[in-house]
Parts: sequence; C-alpha cells; structure tokens
Amino acid sequence: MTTNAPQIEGWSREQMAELVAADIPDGSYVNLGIGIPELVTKFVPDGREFIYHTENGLLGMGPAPAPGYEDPELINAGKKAVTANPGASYFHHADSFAMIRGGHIDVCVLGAMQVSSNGDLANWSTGAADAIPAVGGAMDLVAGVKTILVITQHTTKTGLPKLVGQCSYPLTGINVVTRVYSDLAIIDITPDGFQVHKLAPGVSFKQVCDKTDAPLLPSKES
Amino acid sequence: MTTNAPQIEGWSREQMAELVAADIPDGSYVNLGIGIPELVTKFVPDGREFIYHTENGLLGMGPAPAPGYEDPELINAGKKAVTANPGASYFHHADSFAMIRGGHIDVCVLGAMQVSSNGDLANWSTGAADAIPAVGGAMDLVAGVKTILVITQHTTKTGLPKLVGQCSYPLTGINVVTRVYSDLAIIDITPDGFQVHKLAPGVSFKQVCDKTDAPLLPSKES
Amino acid sequence: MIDKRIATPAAAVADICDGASVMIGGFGEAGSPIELIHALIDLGARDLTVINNNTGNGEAGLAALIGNGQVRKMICSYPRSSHSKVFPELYRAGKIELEIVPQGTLAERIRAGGAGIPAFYTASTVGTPLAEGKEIRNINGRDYVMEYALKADYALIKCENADRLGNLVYNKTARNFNPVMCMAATVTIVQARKVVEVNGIDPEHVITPGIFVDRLVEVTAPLIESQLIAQGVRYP
Amino acid sequence: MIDKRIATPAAAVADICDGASVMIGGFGEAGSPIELIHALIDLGARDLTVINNNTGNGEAGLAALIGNGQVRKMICSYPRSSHSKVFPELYRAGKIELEIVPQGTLAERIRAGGAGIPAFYTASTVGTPLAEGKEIRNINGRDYVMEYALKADYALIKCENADRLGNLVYNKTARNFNPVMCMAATVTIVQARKVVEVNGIDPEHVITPGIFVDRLVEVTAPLIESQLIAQGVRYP
Repeated sequence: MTTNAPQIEGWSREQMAELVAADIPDGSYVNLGIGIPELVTKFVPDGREFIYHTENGLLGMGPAPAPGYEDPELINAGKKAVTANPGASYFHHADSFAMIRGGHIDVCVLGAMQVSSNGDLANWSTGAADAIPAVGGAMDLVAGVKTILVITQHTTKTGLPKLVGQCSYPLTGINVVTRVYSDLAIIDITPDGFQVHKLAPGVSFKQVCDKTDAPLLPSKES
Repeated sequence: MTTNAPQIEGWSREQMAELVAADIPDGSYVNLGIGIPELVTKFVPDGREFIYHTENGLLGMGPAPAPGYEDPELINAGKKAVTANPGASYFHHADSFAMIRGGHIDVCVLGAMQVSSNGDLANWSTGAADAIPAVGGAMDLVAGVKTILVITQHTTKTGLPKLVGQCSYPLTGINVVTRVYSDLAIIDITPDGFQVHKLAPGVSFKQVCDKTDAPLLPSKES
Repeated sequence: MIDKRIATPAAAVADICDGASVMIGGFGEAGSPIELIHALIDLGARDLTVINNNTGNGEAGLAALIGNGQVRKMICSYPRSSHSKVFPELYRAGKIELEIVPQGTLAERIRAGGAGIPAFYTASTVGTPLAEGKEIRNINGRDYVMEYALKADYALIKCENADRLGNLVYNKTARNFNPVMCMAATVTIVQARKVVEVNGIDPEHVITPGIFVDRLVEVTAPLIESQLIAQGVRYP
Repeated sequence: MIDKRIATPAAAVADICDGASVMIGGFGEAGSPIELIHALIDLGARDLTVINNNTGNGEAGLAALIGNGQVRKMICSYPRSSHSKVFPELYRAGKIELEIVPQGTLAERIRAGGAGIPAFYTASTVGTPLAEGKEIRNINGRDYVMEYALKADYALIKCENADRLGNLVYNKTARNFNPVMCMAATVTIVQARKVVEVNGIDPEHVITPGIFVDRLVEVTAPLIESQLIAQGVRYP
C-alpha cells in the first residue's frame, strides 16, 4: 500500500457510470445515490429501459426539467428538481420505503467512504466527534435493495484506500455490497473477499493491490 | 334468573337502534356491525352528521342503492350493495384497518352472543365442535375502536342470559365493551360491573336482574 | 421496452406448480379475479395454500377452485357466508385445512410481507383463542400479540385499468386486499378490465405502482360472481 | 355539519403548548407547511420535540422555528443539507438534542403510530451504531431490529386540495411524510392551497381520508422555501 505514489490514470467518473449501467438488466427498478451514481442515467445501453425510484416518493423519475420549468414540489432525494416520465407514480414515504425494504427495487448504486472485503459499507459518517450524523435513506437502501453496487474513487483525495479489510468508519450496513466500480477496477465481493472482475485499461493488478487495504484476488479470467 | 318466564315487552329493535344513535356525538366516525346495528343509520338525530366506515375500504358509506343501480364492486362489510356519500374515499384493507387499529374510528356498534360484567365480548363463535370458525374484522374492531357499543336482545331465543359474569363462548376481546343496549335496558360496564343506565318503559330493575347472569347495579338516578 | 402484458389468463398462470402459495384478491365478489382463478382450475395445480378473506361463493371462482380439490389449506378471516357451501362441506369432512386470521391482522400481515417487515405487534386477538400459542408482549402498559408477515409465491389480482408498466387503479371497494397482495407475492398476476396507454393513468391517481406487478392480462368483460350464483353456474 | 375549516393559521395552531411533540410534513421544501410553522413561531410555544426528515433550510420555515430556540429535540434522518446552517450551529453548541432515525424507519415508525402497531422489526441498521441498545431478533435466519411506533401531539401538514371533511390530495413529491403524519398525530392541522367543494375530490383519488384530519386552513399562495432562501428572508 502506497499513499504517495503518482496518480494512476484509470476510468473517468463517466466511464465508471457507463460500466455500472452496462451491468444493469433491462427493465430494472433502480435507485441512484447522490453524486457519481446520478451519471448512470446518461449511459443506459440501447434497447434497455430502467425505471428510476427516488425514495421521497416517485417511481418513474425523469431528467432535470428545462430551466424555468422546475416545480419546487417535484424533486428527488437529493432535493434537486426532476421530472416524471410517462407511467410514473407518486406515493408517500412509508409506501416508498416499503418498495425498498420489501426487496422490490432491483439495483441501488451508492457512493462509499469505505467498503470492506465482506461487503460492509460505510458511507454516512466519519464518526468524527464534531460530525453531525446524517443517515437519510442509506441504511434502508442497503438493507432492502436486492443488489447494491458501489461506485467510488479507489482511494480518498489524500490517497487512503477505500477498500479495506474492516471499515473504520461507522457502518451503513453489513454484508450488503455486491460489486465495487472504482476508477481502477471492477471488484466483486466474494466469499473469499475482494476479487478483481475487470481492470481499467493500463492499470495493473499490482497497482490495484497497492491501493487496496485488504487481500485482493486476481480476475478469474487472468 | 328465570328462563321460562313470559316474554317482557321492552324496546323494539328500532327503538334500541334509536337509543344508540342518540348517544353518538355529532361528527363521529362510526362502524356498524351486521344486523340490528345497521338500523342506527335510520335514527341519526336532527343536526348531527355521522360518517360511516366499512372495513372493506370505504369511508362515507351511504344507504343501499335504488334497485337496479347496484354495483357488485361497491359493497359493505356484509357484502351488500351500498352507495358512497359526497366526500367519501376508497382505500385498501391495510389502510382501512389502520383506521380501526389506530384508534381513529370513534364508535363501533356490534351485536353480541355474550357480554361479561368486565366488558369481555363474545360474538364470533359458539365454540361448538362442528362450528366453522369465522371471525372477520370483529377482533380488530373491538381492539381498536375508541368506544364499543353492543346492541342485542337481553337473552337468547331460548331465554338464556347474554349478560354474564364470565363468557362461556370464545372471546372476541377482553374489557372492550362500554355500554350494552338491550331490549330491556341500557347497561353500562363499570369498574363495579354491570350498572343499569336506563330501563325500558314498563320494565322493572328486578325483571332485568332476573334475566342477567351476573350482579347488576341499579341506575344512579334511581 | 417494458411490457408486462400476456395474451391470456391461461398463459399468465401457466407456471403455478403443485404446492404453491397463492394470494387471491377480492372481498366477496368485489375485486375477485374470476378469470385468473378459472385459468388456475384449468391448469389443475394442486395442494395449494390459498390466502383470501373468504372461501368463495356458489360454485364458480374461488369456490370452484376449492371444490375442485386443488386447495390444501385456506388462510382467511371469514370462511362462511350466505352463499358458501363448498368450503364448509370439505372442512367438515376434514379434507381442507383452515388458518383463521382476523381481517385486520390478515391485511397487515400481507402488507408487512410486501413491505419487508418480518413481524409486528397488534392488540387484536389478545385474550382470545386466536392468540393461543403466540408471543404476548407488554408495550407501554398494554398487551400485544406478535404476528408474522405473510408472503406468497403468486398473487391473482383484479383491477379496473392498467398500463403496460403494471400501474393499476381499481373500482371502488374492489380495491380491498388487492394492493397489498400485489406487494407480497413473488409473482403478481393481474387481470385488468382495460389496458390503457402508459400516460392514461395520472401519476397522482396510481394505486398500485407497476413495480409490484409482473404479469398483466386484459379481461374486458369479467364474470360477475353474483350473476353466476343466480344462474347456478358451476365451473368448469 | 362537519366543517374542519379554521380561518387562520394562527387560530389553527393556537393550543400548541410548551413541551408538545409536533410532526412537520415535508421533505426539503416539498410539502413543507411554512405558514403553519410561522404561526407556531408567532405563538412562541417552546421546548418542542419536532419530527421532520430534515432540519430546515435558510432562515424561514422549520429552520426559523429551530433558530428561534423553540425546539428542544429534533427527530430526523438527515439534519444536514446545502442550505442548513441554523441546526448545525445549535447542535454543535449543545443547545438542541438530536435523534437520528433512518428515513425508512422514520416513515414506518410514524405509519405504525398511526396504524396502531406499537412496534415492528426491520433489517435497517442491523450491525450499525444506530442499532446499539436496541433489541435484535432473528426471524427466519436473518437479524432484525425492533423499532417502536412514533406518535405526536400535533402534525402540521401541507396539501394541495382539501374539502371541509378533511379529505386531502397532494402535489407530486410534496406527498412524502404528510399522509403518514396525518395518521400519527392526536391533532392534525392542515394547510391547503385550495379548499374545494365536498364532491370536488373523486373518492378514488383521495390520498388522506378526512378521518385523519382535525383542522384545515386555506393558504392560497404559500411561501416557497427556495425563493425565501434566494431572497435571504429571515422569519420573523
């Protein structure tokens, strides 16, 4: 593990989002976290239709409205103005989280502060003494959605690994993450721990190992 | 207690229903059981408005439709054709019983097989070996509605008391009944047991005692 | 393109196997998916566990499914009614099992199944024979019974209008158990009186969002149970 | 005649006492009953426990209520947002209590409060710091946390249209917590953009049946939080 090595050129945020989108089956009901996950909507493969759920009460969420057409009462979970696609439906918060908790949402794409090799996720608090805890819907999403995909830079801005043997930050959920899409690699959570599914072009297995704070298995194909 | 005494002339079914209606405050949300309780709608005092709830998913239930105007999908809990009053709303069964269980219905008027002096109600099964148990919504109603009023003949068709020290039939709920309207008297369930609130004209306290299988306190006014 | 439409009731129910658990919507005849039930009779799957508030009337629909010997166990609140005779005969003959659940507990158990709530507490049945053997817990001075969620392999549902995404609206008190059953089944099969365009249902008026629906069949003129009873119709 | 209308927000909230628990609908600015909140600020009741998903934005509405020192404790899922500064300052200064509840658990606890379910189990928070001290129960091989119902003395609600009986419909994602809060409060106070005739809302489209509503005020042109923030408006 090195924290001072020169920056490795991996996938961009858009490329990571495109890789996530490519892995989501046609007809899936999808909930996207705030930040990079939101980019997934730009890369839906031809011939596929995803239906977006936003936990504040809308199924069939569409893109942001044209400027001037915002409705302050039509927003997403990030409190940004959105639209409703044809075939959308509105519902209250208890019904919305019934969809989540009841296992009806197929895929949730979330950011991460840390992911452990057994699929634990930490993405809501640094646990710092002066931090104001704020969890939102993250704990419900990871506990209820069928498949949790994480999209994240492989390391923090200061170069610390986000893929770790055990999370040091307060957990969002245990054994919940299926796959991590980082700028360096797509990594599966397997019963044996982290396993590379695919490396970014020009990135070596050793480079990913160096930036991962847990044992890493090579791709089965390699 | 006598079971072979000559029939005492008390209140009619309509008079019992009228007495119940007179005791329900204006603006109440009311659920009426099948049978005599249904007659309450005919005796709403002038100036009062009750809103009727039927547990199969309608608030604002109106009277039976004119012949030929029945909709097989607009029925009450007794599966009879009804109408919807202006200001009605439809909802599903879980929401309907949330109204009941959550204490939002003010008054429920039910029939009874037995009522005990501490307010236990038995009205769903004789417990006979060959009886097919069928409880419907009665247990939810008695557990959830704020005030449970019972309207019943004072004795069974064979003259057996329905007001008893302890119910011999399987219970619907414990400590749930507030007041019983029989053909002979209005009787409150008090911490001290059955207490006459009002006697039917021409009926004596002793006559009611004779037909009640538990101690009975006289009316406070008498 | 997401399209949950299937051509016929027979095709919609074709994979229901012996031993399956099946929620069937409706309260009495209101909201009862008769054509889907008849398709299930034609299919012949046996040893079913059926969840419905009642046990059917006359000799069509749910009563016919029971009468045809396909149901091993009924979970319901009220197996008697003025026109039910099929179930009582089988029950007295010991040929069908019965689990009685109070109507509100039944609705809430199904809703819990759909909402990912494995168990909850309710005051209903406390002190009655239906609470026997169940866990009682005192919360804030009152006793409550613990009840478990109820799920099923399939739900058979009737609605009024639907779109190809599975968004549903119902007709009046035909709503009853249908929306919660849509949530609680692995495979939810719906018969709609009319399939409308995708923007044909206002998003504010959708009662069952499409996420809870898997298969959709248009049945434009559904049978009416009370008419079948009046005509003495016996299915098949 | 049942008529739940009250002339002014001030009259509608007039009996809220010091120490009351108050659910406030809305998610961010969508569905936030600003005029009722401002009436509560004018009233001056203190030592309140407030339940809302957030802690307000800018210096109007909920943020102003908090900033005015009237709130002893917040129960919410997400007390941070891009425009929230009032709560963080008070929290860091130790002048306000905070109970963090995951958003789905918050919604379900409120729904349970309204539905007469005193407690339920959920998988959310298992293995996290938010499950500490709570009862864990294994059901069918999975661990769940027991959560208690949440009720309040009052609910302040914003809707789109209402009738005098208290039937309500909402505008798009302004629905959010409002319908379940209507169910869970002893006294539910609603501001409606428009009060319509009693037959002006189709019974099939009612979202909150009138049984859950106690008081109703028409506020035809409600303030919009994001505009207040942009204009730097500070209440009072």
